[in-house]
Amino acid sequence: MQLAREELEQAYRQMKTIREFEDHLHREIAKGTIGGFTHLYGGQEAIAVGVCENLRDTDYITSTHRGHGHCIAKGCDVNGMMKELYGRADGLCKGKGGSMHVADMDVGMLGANGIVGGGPPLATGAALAAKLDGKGGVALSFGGDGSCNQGPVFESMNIAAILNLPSIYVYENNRYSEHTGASYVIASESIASRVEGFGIHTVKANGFDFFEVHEVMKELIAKCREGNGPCAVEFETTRFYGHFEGDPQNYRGPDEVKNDRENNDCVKIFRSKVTEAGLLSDEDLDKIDNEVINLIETSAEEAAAAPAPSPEEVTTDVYVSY
Amino acid sequence: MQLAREELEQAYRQMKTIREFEDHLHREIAKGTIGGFTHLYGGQEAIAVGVCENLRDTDYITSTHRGHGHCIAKGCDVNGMMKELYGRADGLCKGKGGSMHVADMDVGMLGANGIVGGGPPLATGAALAAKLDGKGGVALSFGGDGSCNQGPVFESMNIAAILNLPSIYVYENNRYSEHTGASYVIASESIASRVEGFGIHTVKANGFDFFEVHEVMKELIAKCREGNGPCAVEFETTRFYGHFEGDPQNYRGPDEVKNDRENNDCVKIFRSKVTEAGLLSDEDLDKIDNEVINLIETSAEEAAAAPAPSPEEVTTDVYVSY
Amino acid sequence: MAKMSYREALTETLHQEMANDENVIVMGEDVVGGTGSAGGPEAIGGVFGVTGGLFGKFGAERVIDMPISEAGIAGTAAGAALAGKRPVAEIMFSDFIGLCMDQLMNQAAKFRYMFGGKATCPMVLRTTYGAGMQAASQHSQSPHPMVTAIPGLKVAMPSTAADAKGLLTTAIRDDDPVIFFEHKTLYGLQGDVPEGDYLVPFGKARIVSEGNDCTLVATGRMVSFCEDAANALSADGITCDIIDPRTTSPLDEDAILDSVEKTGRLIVVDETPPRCSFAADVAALAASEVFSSLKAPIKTVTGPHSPVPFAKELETAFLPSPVKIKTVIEQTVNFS
Amino acid sequence: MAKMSYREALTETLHQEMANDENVIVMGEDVVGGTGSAGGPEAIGGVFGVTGGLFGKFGAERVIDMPISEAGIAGTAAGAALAGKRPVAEIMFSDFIGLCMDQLMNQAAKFRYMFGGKATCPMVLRTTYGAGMQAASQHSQSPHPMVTAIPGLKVAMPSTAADAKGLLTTAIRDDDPVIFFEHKTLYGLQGDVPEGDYLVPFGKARIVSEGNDCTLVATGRMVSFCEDAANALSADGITCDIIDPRTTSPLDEDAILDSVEKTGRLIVVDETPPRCSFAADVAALAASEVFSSLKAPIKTVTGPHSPVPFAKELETAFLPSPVKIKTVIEQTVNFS
Ligand SMILES: Cc1ncc(C[n+]2csc(CCOP(=O)(O)OP(=O)(O)O)c2C)c(N)n1
Ligand SMILES: Cc1ncc(C[n+]2csc(CCOP(=O)(O)OP(=O)(O)O)c2C)c(N)n1
Ligand SMILES: [Mg+2]
Ligand SMILES: [Mg+2]
Repeated sequence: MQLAREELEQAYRQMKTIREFEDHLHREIAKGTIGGFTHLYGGQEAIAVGVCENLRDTDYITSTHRGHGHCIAKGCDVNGMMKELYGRADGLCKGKGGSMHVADMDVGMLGANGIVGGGPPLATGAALAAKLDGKGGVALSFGGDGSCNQGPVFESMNIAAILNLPSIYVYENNRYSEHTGASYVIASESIASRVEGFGIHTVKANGFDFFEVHEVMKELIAKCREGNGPCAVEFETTRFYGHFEGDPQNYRGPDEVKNDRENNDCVKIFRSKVTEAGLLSDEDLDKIDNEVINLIETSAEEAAAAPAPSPEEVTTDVYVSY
Repeated sequence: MQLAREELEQAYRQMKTIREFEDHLHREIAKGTIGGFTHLYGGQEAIAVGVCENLRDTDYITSTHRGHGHCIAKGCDVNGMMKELYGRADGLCKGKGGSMHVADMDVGMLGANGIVGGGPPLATGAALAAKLDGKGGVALSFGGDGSCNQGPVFESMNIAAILNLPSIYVYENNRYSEHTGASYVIASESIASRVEGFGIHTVKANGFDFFEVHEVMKELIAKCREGNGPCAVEFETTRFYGHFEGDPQNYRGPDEVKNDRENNDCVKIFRSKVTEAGLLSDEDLDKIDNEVINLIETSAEEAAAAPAPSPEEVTTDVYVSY
Repeated sequence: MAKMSYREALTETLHQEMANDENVIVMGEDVVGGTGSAGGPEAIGGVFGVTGGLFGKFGAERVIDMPISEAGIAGTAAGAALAGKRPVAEIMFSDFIGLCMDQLMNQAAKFRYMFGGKATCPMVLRTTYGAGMQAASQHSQSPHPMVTAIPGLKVAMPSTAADAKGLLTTAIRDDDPVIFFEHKTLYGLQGDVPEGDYLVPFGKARIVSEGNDCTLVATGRMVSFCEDAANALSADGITCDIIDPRTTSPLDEDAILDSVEKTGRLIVVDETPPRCSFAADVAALAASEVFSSLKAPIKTVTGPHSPVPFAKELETAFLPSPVKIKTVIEQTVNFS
Repeated sequence: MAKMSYREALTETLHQEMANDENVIVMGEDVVGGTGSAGGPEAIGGVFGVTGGLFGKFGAERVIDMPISEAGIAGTAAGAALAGKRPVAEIMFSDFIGLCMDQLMNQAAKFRYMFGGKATCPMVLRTTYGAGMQAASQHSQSPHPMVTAIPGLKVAMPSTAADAKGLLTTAIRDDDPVIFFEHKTLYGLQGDVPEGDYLVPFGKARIVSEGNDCTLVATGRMVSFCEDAANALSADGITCDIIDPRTTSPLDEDAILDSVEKTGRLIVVDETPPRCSFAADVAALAASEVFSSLKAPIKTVTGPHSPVPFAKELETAFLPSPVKIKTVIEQTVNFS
């Protein structure tokens, strides 16, 4: 926990922002205000934030269908994201992308991705670009436990290994791909053991603890910047909500989510760690909570009131020129 | 070497048939008589034969672009194959398939395959069928070192492992995929170590020695029949000819092929082993040689003289019914 | 006849065919749902609920949850079919077909031909398609033209609950590989469905309505859009033949051409972008075969040459609509 | 002008563009050839020899031998393009496009749109296509309709050595993803090629020849087949416009439509099977836009609805030929 006060505050603010963003969507989607398929990140915040606090704007990430957390952690504008989810003209992607395609090139966020396993090949390419640029940049892909069964993901890890690319593969194992248990669909002992088979240095870590995530990633990313080639991490984690909004979750154990919310809530864990260590006070954190709640409320109100895209926009932005 | 005399003769006959088949094609293609892309199996015979001598007609194999050896070893009719390569109407595939698509459902040969990595998913499916049929059948895919970088190949191995299928993955590492060295494109220490990462029992073995191949496969296939799930083998081997006919092979070491022909010729090695052990005599083997040479000559003559398909055949056999 | 939804018709068919033939197996992501989960299997029966109840009745050997490995799923199905099974594999969204296109275009589609007519590959690949749920660019596509173009594949696209049953039964019993497209907005559509064994032959169009002035050809959700457009015009005395080909491959060319010979006018409606589309395909057919009967330009009503957008307003702008179709019918009928 | 082959024109372009812009990188299977081999790298420079000499000049960082991982190759290229590079990736045979279709259809093609116009993906995917070498079903296809159908992609298909250079230069400098089809039988074709910087704009057809009686539209190898067919008829006083669109996306609709308005007749020649094809696409365009000018049915000359066979006699039967085209021209011109 050798983080400066501002770093701790920033980390907490980011985690809390993701949490509130997702909680807001959960309520709003139930009302039918927001369309499309939405997958919430609630419960996994420590990973997105613990990872991205070690990255620069010039580093790249690719994300997944469950991408809001990664986007916020990498620095996407929350108001722009909220408007995007509401399908507004001045959403981050002009309302064309929606939840599964939030992106922001300016902060190195190469897109959420509706294709499970879609991100890692792209991150591998971004890592190739970073290597050629020679400025110590890295590219990192987030993926779920389910994504580790996709062929293109293996192909990219092999490519990153043979080309010694600064590419980092983060697997968030939240035990399920949709409704299917990870232990059933993944033949190997773990994701990590399988990735190691590619000759890629791989670590297993606790994704409930921001500090563990942060520390593990700090070391791995630093090595990657120095030209030591690709690496990977498998984080243990949980999701608080269903696979998609509307999922009744009857494939989960009777008290599984309840237990996770009580004992494995990464935001709570962060809070108790920093307060117990006397690094931040409950007041400090409550203040951030209020700021975040405010931010989300305001951004939701603005998004709700913002204008929809005009129908002609349907055919713009297909090409740079055509 | 606990093989009966007839088994030894049969093994030798098969290896020699492949060798002569390929040598004939090598000469013939140079003359321009045979069209298309042809990849010769010469040098790798011990693997195809050592594997397939352990299989039944009701077991399945899938093959590769370099498929003649697998086809002959699995029991495809040599005359039908020869005619197929000459593009004749009564070729094994009516002249529609050619070298890269020889197949014979009657002997469980599910096809050579022009797509590198195309076979393993199919073999996995055939293994699923075999498992459901419950008669102890197995399915086996052959693949080159280059094929182990294809995503669908990984996907199938994982599927076979989670479903505990009687599926066997044979990798013939002849050091090259086309002109590229295996050590460069395969990130892991070996193919075997990577496959093991999928929780699949994997063996490395010497593919120059028929007896080693046969023994290793005998055990693996037997276990597979008993329901122990998938397994894999990486065989060390070499190809005597270029990647395709016409390949000048300047990516190979100066004396590499010469050395392989002298010291790693699996047919020669078989011959000296069985004669030294007094299991078969030179006369026994010479007799087989002559029979094989005769067979190939006759089949080539017949193929050359056989009628071409009639043009209307271009649109038949697309569907069972349409 | 029983009243049921498109979804229920599909589920019933799967139950019937699995009971009829033990070679029929079902496989895909979450087709059981919950395998290996804390709550146990059969949590969901497919994300759209189509495979519900199969696991309970036919067990884990024949109803198989698969990893997220589309190429592996399609390849395993193709291999099992080559080895005598009748797999019904599910690719959750047809947008993911790009991940298993090789297994379809180079393997399943070509076995029979490449192997000289000596192999069969009786697999069905069920998949959802279509826009209308704000599912955005990667979950709203209609890639049926891509597979219709591939010799060796058959392509079915039911637009009613009855056809859902009849075409799926035919698909499962067919000895060739079939790509079966289910429109995600139609799952709840109710209709009368024949009980027991019910087969709708491939390559035989459904004549949805008959008229004199114009032929409309459409599949899936677009059929009802055409009906709405035509109904809105009947007051003006304009009547249309509406033809739902049901299968784009094989295509009932005769039904289409006979109709165009009668009406002299053709409009093809499809929700894909326009290029190299099924709409263009049908238009080209008529322009070649019944040219002399044509009284007006052949028109297509399709999405624009752009991906499917997320925002409701944009998605609506992307899609054909009864209003857009009606306008084109009027222009075509009034052409001179 | 310099006399050189289609292959040499492509090689020269790659050399020029790599020298011009350090963001241009080349990657694919055996594009160096021999990496990691006993004989050392630069053994071959692509199995068709197109990337020869690049490794020696630009080194291993920018000329990259890749594993047999088509999805990985296309995905890596798309990601590198998103991050500012201009990758020129090679997929050895376009038949393998099914292995990387997701990276093309759902990733590269859609970034710009999904991300609200804020991303660019300036990648080129070079690939070979076409029948005529007895390469059989999995090495002879022409899947350009599949990618022409996808909004967000551009598709180029040079038919001459000059266009090979001009279109590839344009492709590499273009900010959108381009699929670049090289016909495997044309690599040896000689032609005059402009020296230095030479760009052929996308969406601008080449008017191969001018005539009055019929419009022929064709790309790639089929262009010369059309020329042969037209030449065989000139003695009879029948003359044709031959139009090579050069890029199927964007398509020079004006050139095609202007010509059909003049001739009143259209034949589209392509070597794919007929369904949902580029031939159907062009036919549908004309049937919609210049109906009143048409004097005869619009015909397409394509392969049949079957895979490409191996045997020489069958492959010849599969392909369009000057003789088949000539017959269709005669029928069209004599239609009444
Ligand atoms: C290629 C592809 N296949 C299937 C899906 C449908 N799908 C969406 S999310 C998902 C599960 C993903 O599981 P995991 O990778 O563990 O991520 P998580 O949802 O747990 O975050 C599936 C199957 C998809 N979007 N893309
Ligand atoms: C999907 C695919 N990619 C590329 C090729 C071109 N190709 C044919 S064989 C080959 C090399 C295969 O190497 P390996 O698997 O080691 O088999 P070997 O040729 O050594 O027997 C390549 C790249 C192909 N046929 N299919
Ligand atoms: Mg998960
Ligand atoms: Mg090899």
